[in-house]
Amino acid sequence: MMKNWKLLILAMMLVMALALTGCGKTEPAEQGKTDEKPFAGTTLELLVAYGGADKSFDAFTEATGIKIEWLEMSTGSALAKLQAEDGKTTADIWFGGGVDSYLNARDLGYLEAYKSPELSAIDPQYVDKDGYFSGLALVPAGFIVNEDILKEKGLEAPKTWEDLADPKYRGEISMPNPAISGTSYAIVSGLIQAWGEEKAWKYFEAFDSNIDFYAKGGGEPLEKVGAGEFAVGVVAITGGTFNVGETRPTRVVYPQDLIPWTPAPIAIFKNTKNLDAAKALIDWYLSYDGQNILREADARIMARSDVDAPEIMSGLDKSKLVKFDLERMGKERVVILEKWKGLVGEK
Amino acid sequence: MGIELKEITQKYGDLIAVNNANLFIEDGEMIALLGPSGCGKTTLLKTIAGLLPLHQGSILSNEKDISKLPPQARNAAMVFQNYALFPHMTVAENVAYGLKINKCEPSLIKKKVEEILDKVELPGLNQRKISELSGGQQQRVALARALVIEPAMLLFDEPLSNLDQNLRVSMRRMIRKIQQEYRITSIYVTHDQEEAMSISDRIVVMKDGVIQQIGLPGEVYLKPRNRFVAEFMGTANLLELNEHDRIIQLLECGKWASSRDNCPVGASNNRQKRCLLFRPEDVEVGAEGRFEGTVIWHETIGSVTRVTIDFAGNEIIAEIRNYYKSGINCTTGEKIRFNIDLAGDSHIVPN
Amino acid sequence: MLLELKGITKLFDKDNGIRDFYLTVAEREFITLLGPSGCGKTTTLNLIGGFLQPDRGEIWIEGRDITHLPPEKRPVSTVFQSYALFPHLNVLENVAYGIRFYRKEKKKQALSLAREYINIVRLEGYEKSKVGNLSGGQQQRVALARAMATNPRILLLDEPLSNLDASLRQSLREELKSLQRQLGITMIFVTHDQSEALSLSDRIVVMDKGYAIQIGTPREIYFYPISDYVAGFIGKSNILTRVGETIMVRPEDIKMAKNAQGDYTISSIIFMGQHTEYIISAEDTTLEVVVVGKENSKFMQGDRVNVTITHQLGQTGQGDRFVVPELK
Amino acid sequence: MRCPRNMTLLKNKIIWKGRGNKSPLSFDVLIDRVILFLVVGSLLLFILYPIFMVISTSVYRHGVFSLDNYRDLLSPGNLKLIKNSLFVSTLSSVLGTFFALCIALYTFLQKERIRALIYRLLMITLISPPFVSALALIMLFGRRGLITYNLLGLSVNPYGWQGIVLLQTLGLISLAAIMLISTLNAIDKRLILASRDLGAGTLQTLHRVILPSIYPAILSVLFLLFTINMADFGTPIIIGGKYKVLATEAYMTIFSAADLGKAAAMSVLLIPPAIIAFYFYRKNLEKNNSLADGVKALGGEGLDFRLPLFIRIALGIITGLFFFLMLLKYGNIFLSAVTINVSGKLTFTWKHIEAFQFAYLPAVYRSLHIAVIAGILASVIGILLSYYTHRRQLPLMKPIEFIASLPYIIPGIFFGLGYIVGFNNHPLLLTGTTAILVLNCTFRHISVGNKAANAAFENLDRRLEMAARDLGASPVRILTTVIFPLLKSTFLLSFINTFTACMTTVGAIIFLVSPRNVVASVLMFKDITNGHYGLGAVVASVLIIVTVAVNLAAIKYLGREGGKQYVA
Repeated sequence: MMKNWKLLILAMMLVMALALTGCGKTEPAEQGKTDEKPFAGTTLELLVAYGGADKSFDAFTEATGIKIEWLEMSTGSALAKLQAEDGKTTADIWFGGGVDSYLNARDLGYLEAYKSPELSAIDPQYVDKDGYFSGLALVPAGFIVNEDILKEKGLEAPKTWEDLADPKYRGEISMPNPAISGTSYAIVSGLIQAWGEEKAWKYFEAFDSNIDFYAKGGGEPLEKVGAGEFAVGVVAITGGTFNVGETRPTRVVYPQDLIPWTPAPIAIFKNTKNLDAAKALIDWYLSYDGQNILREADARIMARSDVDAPEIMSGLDKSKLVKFDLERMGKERVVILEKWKGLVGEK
Repeated sequence: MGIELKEITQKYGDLIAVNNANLFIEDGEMIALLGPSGCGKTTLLKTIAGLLPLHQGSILSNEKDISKLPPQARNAAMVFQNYALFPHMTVAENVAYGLKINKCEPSLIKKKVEEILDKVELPGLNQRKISELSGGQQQRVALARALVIEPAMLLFDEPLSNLDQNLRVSMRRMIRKIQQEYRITSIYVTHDQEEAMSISDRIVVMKDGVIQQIGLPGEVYLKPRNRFVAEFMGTANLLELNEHDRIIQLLECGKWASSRDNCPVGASNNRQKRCLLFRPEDVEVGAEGRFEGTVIWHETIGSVTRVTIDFAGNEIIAEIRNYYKSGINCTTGEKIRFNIDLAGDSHIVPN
Repeated sequence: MLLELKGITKLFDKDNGIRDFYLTVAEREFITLLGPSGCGKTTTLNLIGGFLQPDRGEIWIEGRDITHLPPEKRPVSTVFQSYALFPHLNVLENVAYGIRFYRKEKKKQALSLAREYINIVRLEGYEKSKVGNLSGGQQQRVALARAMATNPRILLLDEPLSNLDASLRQSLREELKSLQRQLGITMIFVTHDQSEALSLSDRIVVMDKGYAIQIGTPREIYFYPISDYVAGFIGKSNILTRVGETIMVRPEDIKMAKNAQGDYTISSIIFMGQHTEYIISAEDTTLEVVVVGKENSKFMQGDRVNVTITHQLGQTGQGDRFVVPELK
Repeated sequence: MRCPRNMTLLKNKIIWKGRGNKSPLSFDVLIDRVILFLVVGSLLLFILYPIFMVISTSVYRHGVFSLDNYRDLLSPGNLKLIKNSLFVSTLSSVLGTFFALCIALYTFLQKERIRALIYRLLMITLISPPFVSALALIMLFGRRGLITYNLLGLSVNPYGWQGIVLLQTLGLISLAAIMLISTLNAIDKRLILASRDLGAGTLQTLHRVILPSIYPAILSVLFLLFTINMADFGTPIIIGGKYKVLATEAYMTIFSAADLGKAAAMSVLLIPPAIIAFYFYRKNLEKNNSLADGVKALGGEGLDFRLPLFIRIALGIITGLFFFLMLLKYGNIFLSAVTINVSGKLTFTWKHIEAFQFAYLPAVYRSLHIAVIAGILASVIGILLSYYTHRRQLPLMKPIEFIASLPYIIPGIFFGLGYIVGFNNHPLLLTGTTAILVLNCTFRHISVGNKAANAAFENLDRRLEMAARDLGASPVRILTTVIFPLLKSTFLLSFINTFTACMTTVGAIIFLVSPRNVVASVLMFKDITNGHYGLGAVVASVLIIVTVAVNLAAIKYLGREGGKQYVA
């Protein structure tokens, strides 16, 4: 009896010791076994806000030998966490999401500048000029509609942003809170940049009166529209958005007047202990092969001009894309969101 | 209120807690249910109160069957071992509870509560919390709470077992006094024979759910029906009667004849073993005693000294009064002489 | 002296604790602390055992101050009220516990020693029993064996018999006393039962409200109580006031004789088996009389009797220490 | 005993005087000190320090001391939040307590077997990952709910304060009912007998004796529910729609505005009501304990106690309805795991389970791992704390014990925030490690084990330890040979409680996860807020099944040990 207890206590002390020390350790990077894969065995941690990106990770690991651990986290949350942790995240790479958060993180000094040799093939519009982040793809904003519900309510699918402010859609629209969703913020900021402050805010006021409440995650409108809780969702248009239509009566609609967008960026965290591997990852994802594989994982218009737009996105009229000043978008974030909050109140 | 129990049997699952109990309690009588723990006495009490559903048999009150009545209709009040006072009420509220339930006038309640608290010698404690009272005081509150509704029947469930010895003696006198004053039919459950003898009119001795004997305190003490009762009712010297040599010895002492008629030993064909019972006070220690034994133990409790004597392989307990002055030597291992007074009270019981 | 308590004071609050307590205990002595609940007797025991630290005063054993020694280092052992046997251990393990930790014996040796103590208390065959399955009397013996197994210089017993049936109490009382005599163990015994105290002790300490009221042999205590409190606590007593003096008489020291013109009338009879209690009253006095044995059959309720007092306390010339408080 | 056979036993007198001369710091005493130091030190470091860090974060803005964060909080918009919080919490707590009382009474009056059954069911319904109730509500009773829309053809908007109140009420009924049943069982049955004996009928007895006896417990339950509801941010996030409460906003402030100072200030604001509620809870509990003092249950006796029929029916309906709703909830979770909701119609799919298999298994293992370690640590520390505080009665332990109870009463977000700001620097750099999750889970639940141990110690004869000491055992020996063996069932009880809580917790650890140490409950939360309801439902199902299995195993083990102490 007593012996058992001694053993148990011993075991518990061991457990305690393990819990406190063992788990914190990172596996030491193994020496490169072959010249082709100098980082084989290294593990990189990714904070991911790029729906479907995980499907490309196996291909990446196969190509480079670098293993990936990842966590899906909206960029807003990730930025908040970075701040709370004083930039000391254990993650190495930030993958996708809203560019505004990247701009903030850059200004806070959480990011490592890196200009990949592959950048030559990429439209500079998508890339930070000092190399703090690079664009992986283009994410346009648009609508998803539930055909059943529209039919039931006798509604047309909205065609333009103006349409959304029509009172006939009252209570039938779901859009994420721009404070949380990068896409939503890109819409707000994009409309302001395209229409000018006055027109945009006037529009938002009308739009807001159609909204019951703003969703608290970027993916929420997709599910709610799919399940028929709402007729129209304001969303980022990616492969995932089209995928909903495979099982549900939904359809993607590109606004005919303006298409706000954001680049899906990628960046290295300053705190990384695997800088070279991280650079290798960025190089790979910006490479022709990487971009193609990523496009397969989630259908998007890729940043590389030599990679074709996916089939399902062929309907996108690139000329309608908002001419975006990303820097301005980042700088105005606090002010815009403050004003937004004043406008929508508690929603 | 006279109460009659007819062929009552109570079971818990397969366990028979009370087995075919028959008892008649006179109006105003105090009955003690006496027995070791687990003998069924508390079960019987709760059955009478209606707190346990009756398994078999019937309970009559003044020849009216009350077996099916719910407890609140039986007009009985119970005093519990741990008092069962309501901890969220004051002394006065506890006592007033039964009256309030029966929708008494507030002014009348107040008067009655005061009166009864005086009676149990607890005046002035009305507003105390229960937790602020000593054990003895709590017991009095419990008594007052039971008395105040003027029940036809008072039921006591080992009410004094949590109290100190001295308090117990004074409390039992109070209970007896009040019971006699109000002439309430009462049933008192206890495992303490002294308490039973001092408090009750009649004693019901129980064992294993079976009533062993019903009688006046003197009867159960002096004329126990069996060995169990004899031993339970106080120190008993019991000599088995199948050993002829000792019986002859006893017969020789000359005093045997008078009690012989009670139980003709010689003529006994009965296979059942029998014992001769005598109490320590029947043994007279003195130099002129007829028998001789060896002292194996003695202890003095105040003015009484008890001596355990080894008498031909049997242990006999004797009592000596004022040992220090008597000049008797009870040193362990010494021989001692004694007489057994078999006149009158000695008794033969089945083994 | 084996044990000396020198002016121990330990107060929990105004009303609870012991005050200025002196006691010396000789080798092989059996001392009883007697008093009602709350009088401080268990506190005293716990102070000796080391479970409490006194506010003031010292405790010495065999000429050494142990006041600040922790319980596990004191040469005393306690038999607790309700025994405090370890429910998760069997009888043998319970008894071996102290041998292992106090005497620091190896486990095997401890178990074999424990067996011998179990034999002393006659529990052979119960070694492997769970203590929860034993009867009260058996548990009591285990507790005794466990306490003795550390070879204590003093054995402390805290109401060890109070949880037992009356008849079992009687027989264990005898066993305890004979064990003490034969093994020569010094014992300090706590009880509120006066008959236990009188029958077992070499000396009795009568306690009240934290004070030791009287210390003496059972005989001294019973026959020469120092106050009415002691007299009342030990046995019953009648207080009588006669011309100029107050005396105390034990109920059994009053002899009654039937007399049609007697001063007293028997107002109540309570038959108690071995004795019978009578309440007799005259115009201004009520006496309690106890008749032991068979004389009881002579008296009936309502009989008139005369009384003779065969022994009394408080009479001049007797040298008795009885001090009577003011009477109404 | 008259004839000891071996007198030599007593002749080998120990030279006891030598014993006292040993160095006072013997090995055992040293170990004892080390354990004490570890317990106290860890409590200060992992509870007091993070709490202090949150408060200090809230009063510093850009490195300068300022009360701006608090000033901002007093804006009308934020006052509205406080008002909202108080409103829904009060309403949910009162309703929750009321229904729990009905269920507890109903259970109390049933026969032993049914009573045990209801109790078991309540125990199982305790195990509920957060947010899934909200999810079930939306799916069943929402705008396209299976019941409201498909069966009844209604389109009900579940978003708003009504939804929050409904879910918070339902969510805590099990916990409250279990607590109340325990108290009802602890009532001295003789009180009920006495009352009836004195002429009171069953209804009168209920009204005048039973309810007043458990009144303190009712109050404590009420306060406890209030505290939990105040700190609940998950339910309002999912079902609140535009109705916002303080806890939600604290969460959103961090995750959208990344304004730690303001979020810290908001969570500090949640503390006073929690502390006040806790104070009443404790005060009432103490009173309750003194009431339960000296209680002995009457074993085996069939207590004949029947309330009037209409009351019995009402109680029965409430109980039945509750369990029906629970059935719907769990059924819905399991159903959602294998279906897809198309405009309110369900289609079967393996998709979610496949998705789960690939990505989530490591997180589930990690959850298990963390919950087991935290369960053991929290129970051991809780018991030790109780031992040092109440049995050894060491000075200054009472305040330490209060510190240990803080994480339980303060909102989870607050505690998580404290860890993230407290442990992001050397030498206390724990960011992103599994250790930080283990520590957070452990110290958040110390007070569960501590309370269980306190209760166990109450029932454990103090003389047992006195006897052990008397027999020469040092404090450490007493721990290993008496305390731990006797508290085995307490340990197990505390272990399951902590384990269950850790498996399903989100609030406190949502800030602490990183790619390397993410756990299943957080993934589930992310899925649900991102609208991947099917995947969320799979994770929820797995969590429920694993936790229920562990609970059942523990109950079975306890049953074998003969421990009747399995009461929450």
